[in-house]
Amino acid sequence: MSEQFEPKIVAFVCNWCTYAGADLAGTSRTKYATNVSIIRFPCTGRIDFMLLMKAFENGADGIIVSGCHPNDCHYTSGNFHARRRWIVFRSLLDFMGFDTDRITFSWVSAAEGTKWASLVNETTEKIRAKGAFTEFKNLDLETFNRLHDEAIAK
Amino acid sequence: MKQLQNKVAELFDNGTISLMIGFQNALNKQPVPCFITVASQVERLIYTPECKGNLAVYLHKIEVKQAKKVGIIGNVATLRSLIQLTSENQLGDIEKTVITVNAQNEVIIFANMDEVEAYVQANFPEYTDEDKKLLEQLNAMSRAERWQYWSEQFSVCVKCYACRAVCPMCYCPSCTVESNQPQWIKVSSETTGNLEWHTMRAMHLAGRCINCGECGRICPVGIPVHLLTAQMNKDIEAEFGAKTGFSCKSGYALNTFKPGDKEQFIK
Amino acid sequence: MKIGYYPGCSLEGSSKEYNDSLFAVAEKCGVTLEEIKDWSCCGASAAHNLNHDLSLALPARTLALAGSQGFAEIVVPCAACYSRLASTNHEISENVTVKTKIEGYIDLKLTADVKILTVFEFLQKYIFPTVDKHIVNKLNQKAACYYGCLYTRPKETAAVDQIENPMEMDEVMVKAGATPIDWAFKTECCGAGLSVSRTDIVAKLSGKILEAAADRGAESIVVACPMCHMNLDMRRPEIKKQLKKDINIPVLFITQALGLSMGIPADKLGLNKHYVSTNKVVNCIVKMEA
Amino acid sequence: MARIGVFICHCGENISATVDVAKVAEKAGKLSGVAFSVDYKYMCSDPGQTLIIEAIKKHKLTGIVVAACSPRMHEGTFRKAAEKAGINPYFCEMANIREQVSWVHPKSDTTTQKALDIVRTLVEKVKKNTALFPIKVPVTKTALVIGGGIAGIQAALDIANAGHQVIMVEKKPSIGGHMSQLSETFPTLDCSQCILTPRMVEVAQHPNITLHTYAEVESVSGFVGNFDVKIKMKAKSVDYSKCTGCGACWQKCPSKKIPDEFNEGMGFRTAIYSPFPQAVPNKPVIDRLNCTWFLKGKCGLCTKICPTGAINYDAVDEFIDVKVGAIVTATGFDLKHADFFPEYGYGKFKDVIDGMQFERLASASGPTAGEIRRPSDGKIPEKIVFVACAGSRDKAKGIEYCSKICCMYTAKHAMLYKHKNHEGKAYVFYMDIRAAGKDYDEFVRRAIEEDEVQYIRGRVSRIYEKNEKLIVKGVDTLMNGEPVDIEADMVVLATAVVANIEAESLAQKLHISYNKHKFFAEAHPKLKPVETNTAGIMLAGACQSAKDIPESVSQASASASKVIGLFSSSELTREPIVAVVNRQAPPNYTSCTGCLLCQEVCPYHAIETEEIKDRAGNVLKVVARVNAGLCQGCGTCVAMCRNKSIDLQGFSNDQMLSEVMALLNS
Repeated sequence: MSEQFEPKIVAFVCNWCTYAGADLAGTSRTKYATNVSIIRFPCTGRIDFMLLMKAFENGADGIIVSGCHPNDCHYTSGNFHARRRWIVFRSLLDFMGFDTDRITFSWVSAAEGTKWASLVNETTEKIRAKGAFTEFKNLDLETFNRLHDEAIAK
Repeated sequence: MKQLQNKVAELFDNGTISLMIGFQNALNKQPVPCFITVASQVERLIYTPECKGNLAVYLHKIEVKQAKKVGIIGNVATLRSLIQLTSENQLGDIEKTVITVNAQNEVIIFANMDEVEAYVQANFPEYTDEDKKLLEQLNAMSRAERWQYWSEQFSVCVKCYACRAVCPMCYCPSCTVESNQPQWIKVSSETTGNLEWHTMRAMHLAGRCINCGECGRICPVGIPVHLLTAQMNKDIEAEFGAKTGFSCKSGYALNTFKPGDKEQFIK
Repeated sequence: MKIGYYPGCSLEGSSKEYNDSLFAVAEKCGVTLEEIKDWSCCGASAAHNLNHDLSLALPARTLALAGSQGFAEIVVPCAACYSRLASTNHEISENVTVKTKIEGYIDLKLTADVKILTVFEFLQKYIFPTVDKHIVNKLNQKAACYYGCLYTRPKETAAVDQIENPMEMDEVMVKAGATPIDWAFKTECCGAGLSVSRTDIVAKLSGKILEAAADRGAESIVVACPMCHMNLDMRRPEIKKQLKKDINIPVLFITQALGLSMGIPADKLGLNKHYVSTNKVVNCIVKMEA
Repeated sequence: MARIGVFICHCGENISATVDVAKVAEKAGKLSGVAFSVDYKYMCSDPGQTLIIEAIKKHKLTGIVVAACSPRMHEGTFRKAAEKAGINPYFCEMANIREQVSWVHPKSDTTTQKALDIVRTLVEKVKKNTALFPIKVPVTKTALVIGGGIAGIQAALDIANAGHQVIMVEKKPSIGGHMSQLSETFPTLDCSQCILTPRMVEVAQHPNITLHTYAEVESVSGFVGNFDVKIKMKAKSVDYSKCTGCGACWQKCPSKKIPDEFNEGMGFRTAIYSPFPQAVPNKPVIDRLNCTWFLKGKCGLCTKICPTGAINYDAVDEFIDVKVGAIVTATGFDLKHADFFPEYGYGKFKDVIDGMQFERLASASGPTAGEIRRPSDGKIPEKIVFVACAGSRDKAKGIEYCSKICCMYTAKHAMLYKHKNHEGKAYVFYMDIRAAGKDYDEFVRRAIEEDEVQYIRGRVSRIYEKNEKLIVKGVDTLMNGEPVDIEADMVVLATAVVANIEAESLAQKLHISYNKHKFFAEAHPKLKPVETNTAGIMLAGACQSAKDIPESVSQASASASKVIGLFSSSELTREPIVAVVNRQAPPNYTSCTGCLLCQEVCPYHAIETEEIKDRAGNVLKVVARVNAGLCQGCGTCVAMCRNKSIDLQGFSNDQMLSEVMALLNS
């Protein structure tokens, strides 16, 4: 049997809640999938949607975006602003037919080490089931082939 | 037509304006923008329903800014641009005289932005039937079909940035798409890069675009890019009840929030 | 502009005089009320103790009919009916799922939103503008306005501004030239729920109300609720036993009181239909010189 | 050309047990730009740090990545080490391969690979790092205390005694606040004024405290350490430099029938007045709304009488500007007032009064000289009913919260009444008795057991007058809801504690947040109870939530200590993790378009405008500028700036993008 697909997943998390939550998962030795690597931001409000696009372009199969629960933001309202942008960004992606299931948004507090662990595992499973994000990765190739075929046809 | 020309001539004579941005007939009888600086040339001015172009975009040109006293004519979409730009502090240093021609073919010269607001709010435009149809079709498609549709559209984009050049809301002196430190978007026009460019453009215009549709009209390879922002505005209005180019005071949907904003998509 | 009218059972039976006086007053001011065709029972007192859905479906049906018959507003003089219709309206407008469920039961659409007017809202809105030129008498007396429970609770559907100290009827009585008294029993319970089953309790509760009114020197009690009226007017013998004293303050419907001040004859207002004689009121009327 | 050093820590066995540290070190050494890489047992230990310092010097490293525990743990440690070695501390980054790798994954190649990925990511980040320098903000060592109640007084004294200047602003003619109105204080029953007035005098005489009574804060700008405050000095119509407070004027003033605020309307005062005998300063102001001179232009008696010619009818409101480094808000509370309880006849029946009015009746300095008499006829009540939770914990009244002090002062009131009228009967209607505090429950027990105050657990539905008596209709829930009617001579309502009526407008001036009941919001409900979200502004007393005296005083001292801490150095050092608006060559000067949409997103109002001028001083354009003193570095503005004109130091676009690229491209 062929070995199972191991998705690459990038997690964009805020320093004060989710990053600390991930640390807690560590200190309490909670084991979880190796597929997710964290990039640390001061606040979810700092997370630029372009970074998500770049992550996909560079081969991410899935993305986790996570920060403080509403009203717990270290900067009082960064996560509220982030949430609004996500709402708009998601509806744009959806309108473009982009597979929004590849992005998991979540609130994970500094006390929710176990939530972080299960979030990582669930996301990994979900993305593994979906398979590699070839839809995006192969865009340029497909375009090339299509134009090529058209040229041949002419 | 005569009425318009006389009124504009008047504006020149009493020194209200030193530059008039309007339309004239090109040789092919298509209306094209024209810039008039002396009363004697006003007979070049025309204004017909075909004059769809959004002249507000020229207000960012340094020559126009320098002219200071500027007259500008346009349809509701253009007026909405003026409102939106005012709310974004972009027209501070221009003494503008705003002119439009209403359905009854009367020339209206607005005394101030409040009047412009009132007029816009009274004649707030619907989406064109064509756009409505397209949006419906797209929304009716399955996700995969939409992805297919757009990736094919974007695959032919040549990154000429005409969509940006024609947009009155794209006034940044330097655009992120050209930034190379860091290099956000590939210079060459590959589909992924093109998709990123159009995503970014749509996000930057979401909640600011005033639906003039120029970007779609101008695209040399016929990508209906205006649908992206049109859809965004629809969603934003539905979600947050914010209208663009509606009032100089009404804020920007994406620099504010409500504690109760929906979040059922967040785990 | 036609105004809908929902009599409910009481105004066709026990409180006919309420109905008559309302129409008499309206007629005098040239306002026409049009009865909602095919209205059904509001389910008061029974339905909401038995089956919640039923208690919504019954009033909902009437509301749907009113909507489909093109009424933007309906007058509901009976406090119990008002309470049922108002709370139904509240619940279906708050909760879409309930709404659709109920629509399923009654097989009608609850599209139009129909405004439900209490009798005093109606008077305020449609009678007051023209009433002054019709007022010929001064009800020269102290009146105790009694609101009871159904207009004043729950908070969400209360028909009055201050649920603990409503003033709406007092304002009407001032128009009628009476002096509304300030008293503490405006919203006490008259025992309506037990009107038939436990007359002893009714006597006790209504007795307190009558006594309080008497203590504050009221010469008449004014109500806008058939149940209140029934208890305060009809249960005097029991109340007499309870209080060991005889209190014969007449109890009028708000529309009757206003009607008197408008010079409408007592019998047309159904003042002869009461247990406690209303002569005391009629007698202290003072003609106003034009 | 970057020369990065990578230092892989074993953390004893903690990392090396599951991650092949040697391999990571070896692979990391091959990364472009990495000039040195090594693994070691304990990087955070002294030898470990020395190893780093030596390596930096020896290999002329331009930046380092320490792959060890979480940066939340040791970032500081290693940044110091980098600094010791002579490079800017912000050229040090940490790769978290313990909490987020070795502790959560089994020993395997993938685990090692993940550790390497993270190291690579941080190597790419550190390449893009720039030298950052702590932001120094000068601190004006003067504190502004808003409100002269007990909280304000305590805070002011603590700060002043620590040797710092304090400016106190009180809107009333005298400081003292609500506490000066109280009779005795629970749970000790010592006289309120006896313990308060010495403090008031201390404030007035303290060399470090400048007191402005009859004054209000007009506007506040600036930021921590550097607030500019405009204070409105309301026209007192009396020249305090001349006035000796002899009192001749208020003894002679003819308009004597003005309801006395200090006695809660149960006594009278004159038009020129000092609110109470022990007022500080004990000098009068003229109440222009009630003074015959200002109403009719006649009288002028006080001018004739005043021996020092201090009266000045032409005085006008004046404004002074002060510079302060910190602000303590101690604006206190109000009590919910009349027409709130139509069912209780409050404001309708003379003998239904609120708790503060009872305090005045019970106070020796009050209108009845301490005898508890009915306002209506001055009779001594034989039966008195106290209603706790009059409005508090009552959704229908829109106040869900507990007013906290009522249980205690109601017990106190009942006690005081019983002590003065042994024959009298006192009843208390209550929901729950909340007497959690030192000696508090004992106090309530005493009221019940020794003073035989009758406590009835239940609410009052209605109060009305019936032949000279007040009928209190209630219910006793401990007697299966048995209705209780009490014929009382007097009723005291423990009306809800609500926020100061001007709280909202002040909060907006200060840019501090407040809850839906207009009580000011603390920065963190548990761990930052006296700070606000605006750095440099503290909270003291009941302006934050209902509080009794001990609580207000301790919170005041807490906020004072925060201020003193802030003043402990003449400069404030802040992490340079702040947003900056870029600069470019003319003609752009900056890519910022000045759309200023970013101003709205900033939680700290840190984004200001800046005019870019040419040499002639003509404004070329107005753009955004980040006030480094206010910016806390969340970066919300950065993510929403369309053309990336704002960037966040330490988490710049360049750094974050490099991280993403590096993580995904092995």
